[in-house]
Amino acid sequence: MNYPLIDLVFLVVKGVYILAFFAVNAMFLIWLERKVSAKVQNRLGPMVVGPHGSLQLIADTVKLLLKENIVPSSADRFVWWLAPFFVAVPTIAAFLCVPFSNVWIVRDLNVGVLFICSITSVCVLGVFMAGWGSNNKYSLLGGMRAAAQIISYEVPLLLSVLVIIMEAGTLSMQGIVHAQEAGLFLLKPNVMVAFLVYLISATAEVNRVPFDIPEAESELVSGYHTEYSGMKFAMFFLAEYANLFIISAVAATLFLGGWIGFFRPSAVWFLLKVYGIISFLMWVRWTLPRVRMDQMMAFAWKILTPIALVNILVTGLLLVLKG
Amino acid sequence: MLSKINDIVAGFISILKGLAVTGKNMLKKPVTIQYPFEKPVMTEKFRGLVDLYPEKCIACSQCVKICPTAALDLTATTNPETKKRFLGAFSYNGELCCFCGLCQEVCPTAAMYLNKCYEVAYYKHGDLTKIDLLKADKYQHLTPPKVKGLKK
Amino acid sequence: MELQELIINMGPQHPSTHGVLYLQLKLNGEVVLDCQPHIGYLHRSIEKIAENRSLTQFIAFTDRLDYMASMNNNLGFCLAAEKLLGITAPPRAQYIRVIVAELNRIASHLLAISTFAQDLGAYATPLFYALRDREKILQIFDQLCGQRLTYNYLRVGGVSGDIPVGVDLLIKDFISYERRMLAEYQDLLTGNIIFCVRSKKIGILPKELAINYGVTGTSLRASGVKWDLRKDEPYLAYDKFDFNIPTGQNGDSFDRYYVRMVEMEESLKIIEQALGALPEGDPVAKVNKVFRPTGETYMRTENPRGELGFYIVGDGNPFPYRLKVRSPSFSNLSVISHLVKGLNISDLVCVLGSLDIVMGEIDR
Amino acid sequence: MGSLNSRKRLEANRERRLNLDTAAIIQSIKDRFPGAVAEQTPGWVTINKENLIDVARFLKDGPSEFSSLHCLTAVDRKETVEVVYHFYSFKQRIMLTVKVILPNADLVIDSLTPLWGAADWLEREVYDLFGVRFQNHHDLRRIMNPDSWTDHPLRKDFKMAGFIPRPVK
Repeated sequence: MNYPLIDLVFLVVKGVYILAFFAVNAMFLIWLERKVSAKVQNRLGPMVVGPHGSLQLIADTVKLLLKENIVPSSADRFVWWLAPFFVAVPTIAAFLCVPFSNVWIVRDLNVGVLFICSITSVCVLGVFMAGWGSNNKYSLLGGMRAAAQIISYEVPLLLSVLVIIMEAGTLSMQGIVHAQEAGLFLLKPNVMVAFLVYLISATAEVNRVPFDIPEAESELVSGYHTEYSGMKFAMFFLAEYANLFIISAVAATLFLGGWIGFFRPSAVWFLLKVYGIISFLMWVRWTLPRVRMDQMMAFAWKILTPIALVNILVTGLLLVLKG
Repeated sequence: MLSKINDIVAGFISILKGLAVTGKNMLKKPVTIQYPFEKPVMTEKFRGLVDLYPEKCIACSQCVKICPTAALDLTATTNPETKKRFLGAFSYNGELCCFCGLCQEVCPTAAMYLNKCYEVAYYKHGDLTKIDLLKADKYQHLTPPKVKGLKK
Repeated sequence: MELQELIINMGPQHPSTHGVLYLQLKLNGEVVLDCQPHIGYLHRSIEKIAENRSLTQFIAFTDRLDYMASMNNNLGFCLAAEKLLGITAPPRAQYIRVIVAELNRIASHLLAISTFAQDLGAYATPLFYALRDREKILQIFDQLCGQRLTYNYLRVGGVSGDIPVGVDLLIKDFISYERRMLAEYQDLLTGNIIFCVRSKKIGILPKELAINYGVTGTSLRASGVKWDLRKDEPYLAYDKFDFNIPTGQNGDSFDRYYVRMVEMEESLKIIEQALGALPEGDPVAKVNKVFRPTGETYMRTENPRGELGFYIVGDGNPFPYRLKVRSPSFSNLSVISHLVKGLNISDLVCVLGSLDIVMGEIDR
Repeated sequence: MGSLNSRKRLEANRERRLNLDTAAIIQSIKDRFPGAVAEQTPGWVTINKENLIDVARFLKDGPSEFSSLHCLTAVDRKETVEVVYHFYSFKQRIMLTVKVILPNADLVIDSLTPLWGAADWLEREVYDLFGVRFQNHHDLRRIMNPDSWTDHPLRKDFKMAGFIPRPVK
């Protein structure tokens, strides 16, 4: 059975659905972040537009869409213009391999984990382009910090993901979920350590507190997107939250069993797990101060990477012993 | 090596402690008020815009003398027969005013007072520079925009 | 490769320069090679204004110097004027002054530590907690004098009004509340590993340098000099209260933060004692309506940010002939270029936050 | 009330002791630099401007250890400008007020920046607001006003459009 046209139509429909989810989800996350921060700080957060400010994001999006797009006169226009796409497009692409339920996945690639990890790393290029193209010293510093940070945190991130791959024996996202149907990986101590390492390095990957060094409002004003306004800024903003969703989705799939739950539809379980992780990361964000650049690098290379390496060794030993 | 691990664990615990503090606060009730819908009650001594009971004023111009920013201006006329001073005009520049309350303090007949108006916003520069204190509706143009569902 | 310096203008509009401070930085990568502060963006020539105002009128202007601690500014000026005129405030006024000055010290320190945490990247949460607690102090002041920021409460010879009924209870409530909250801050910030590694051993201010540059207040005490005018040259009724002077050992940013933390607890102690021993009597001395200062005097008081000095020269007219404000932040900031050389740009923000400057006072 | 009286007595004692010590310090200046002290009052001491830097060095490094230059300012006396120094000794707990009188025609004085770092900004401020030039100051620029400014605002003869001094009542 081979109907290429129908396949194509299905792909397009799925693509549209992914795009819609990308935007709506990011808006929801922004609202959630505002509400969580308000709760932490004994405030109420947005309350005026819609019930409990739920329509605030629509108002904000309309505002950002209608805003004038200001281009700095001395910016490198081509690079500057291209940068938001380099940040947003890989993020959207990463949604391709996110298993929302046992059937809801655009393409279950057999190298799914690898695909997500590699395509999200392309974002760093966009961030650096934004920093360079803005021709602003603060932005440049932010871009350079981002490049260094994301590249160095990729190492412990992948090493911790490796543990799961070893346990599951597959790189496919669905395959990893299926492997957990017998019992969550997280119950094993070595996977717990890997989960911790993953969460920390994933936080650093998406530039969130305590690793929001590229943005670092109190130091670099706003880092690489200082000069962006209007829709271009919105793309950075949406991509940031979409990235947050991606890392949480990967965490949920790899460590918490993805869509496995007690009842159907299984997508509910997946989203519950993802938003649970996101809420926790938000809680962390509104609690902790920021670490310094060199301390963060030292943390990645001197603490996280050795832990992850030892963890892999232990996992391998355990697997061998188990036969 | 051991001390290093100890440091990491202690650092981890300290972060959990911080999370506990913010987590505890998440359960508390918010302390803010929803401003345009709810309005705070001003205290008894609150010093808002300068106001006047014209009937009490004896035009002694002590307030004009004490005003640190020269925000008040008063013209008095003297009745040539009774030698009594009358209030001619009393203007107040709210943009100069520093809300120090010295005029209220120095007034011998308690004619001058600072009212409870704190929503001092206006559309044109100059709306507050020449306030005639003798008029009753002098601060009408400062009333804030109406909002639906104002809670008292 | 040739080394190229990056010159960056930090401020006058920057999230963490605490107002309109402009720092011209010479960077090598992210390492600060040179830091040149430029001030004066908020210069209002308060000293010239003072030459055209009577002493009573000028009290309202002292509110605008260090707007985070208006009560302490009022106090410093009133004490200087009283010293010049030979007036002594009645005991009740002195106790009330102590209470309001210490309350304002807490309010100021709360803001200092929380903006410091904000500079270190703790997004707004400590700041909101501090504002929440500071709000309670502001409400007390609102009941006391009718304003929340520019109080104009103190007068030459006393205070403008007695403590209204019920406010003493509010203050007592606040003391017990704030003790609980301070413990919370200790958990949230002091113990936090990230907070510690960011601020410890950063921006070390040696004792000799601090004294040489006229650094005073918490920054001086953090460098290990046990010096507090409230203890060493007591004014008002400070010699009647039992309190400690916290000092730091290293003089780094963390010590400057921690000294403030402990000082708040000590201030609470002072308020508790002063409230318990509040004498009866008139809150204001019988003084002339018009003051005609003659001669000259120099009076300094311990502000939250350091020693605030007023040098008043009178020539028999109601207006002072010359008035000089020796503002603590001015001297404290002048040392910054020595502190930040060789540090990271993130550390520069940390040092600046720990010095706790208020531009209204620096530019005057 | 008794405690207040005793406190006043204490304060008076302290004041007396301070004056004594101040007098002793001024005497030591006189011994060390004959002719340096132009005038001496209970509150302050006036020093010839030629001797300032030497006297300051003596105050700082001498036995009295005035380690801190607490405040530096100036007073415009119309024909002359007084530069006022407040030195403080943490060791002896004494504040010494030193004045140097400069004629309007020659507003030049030695800088104390080699001795106290605090003098740096304070001298810049006095230069900006009074126009007193400090010799050997490494970086004598305006500090409050813009560099293009030509006037000195705290001088009594300062005139500016829109600035109306209040009449003395």
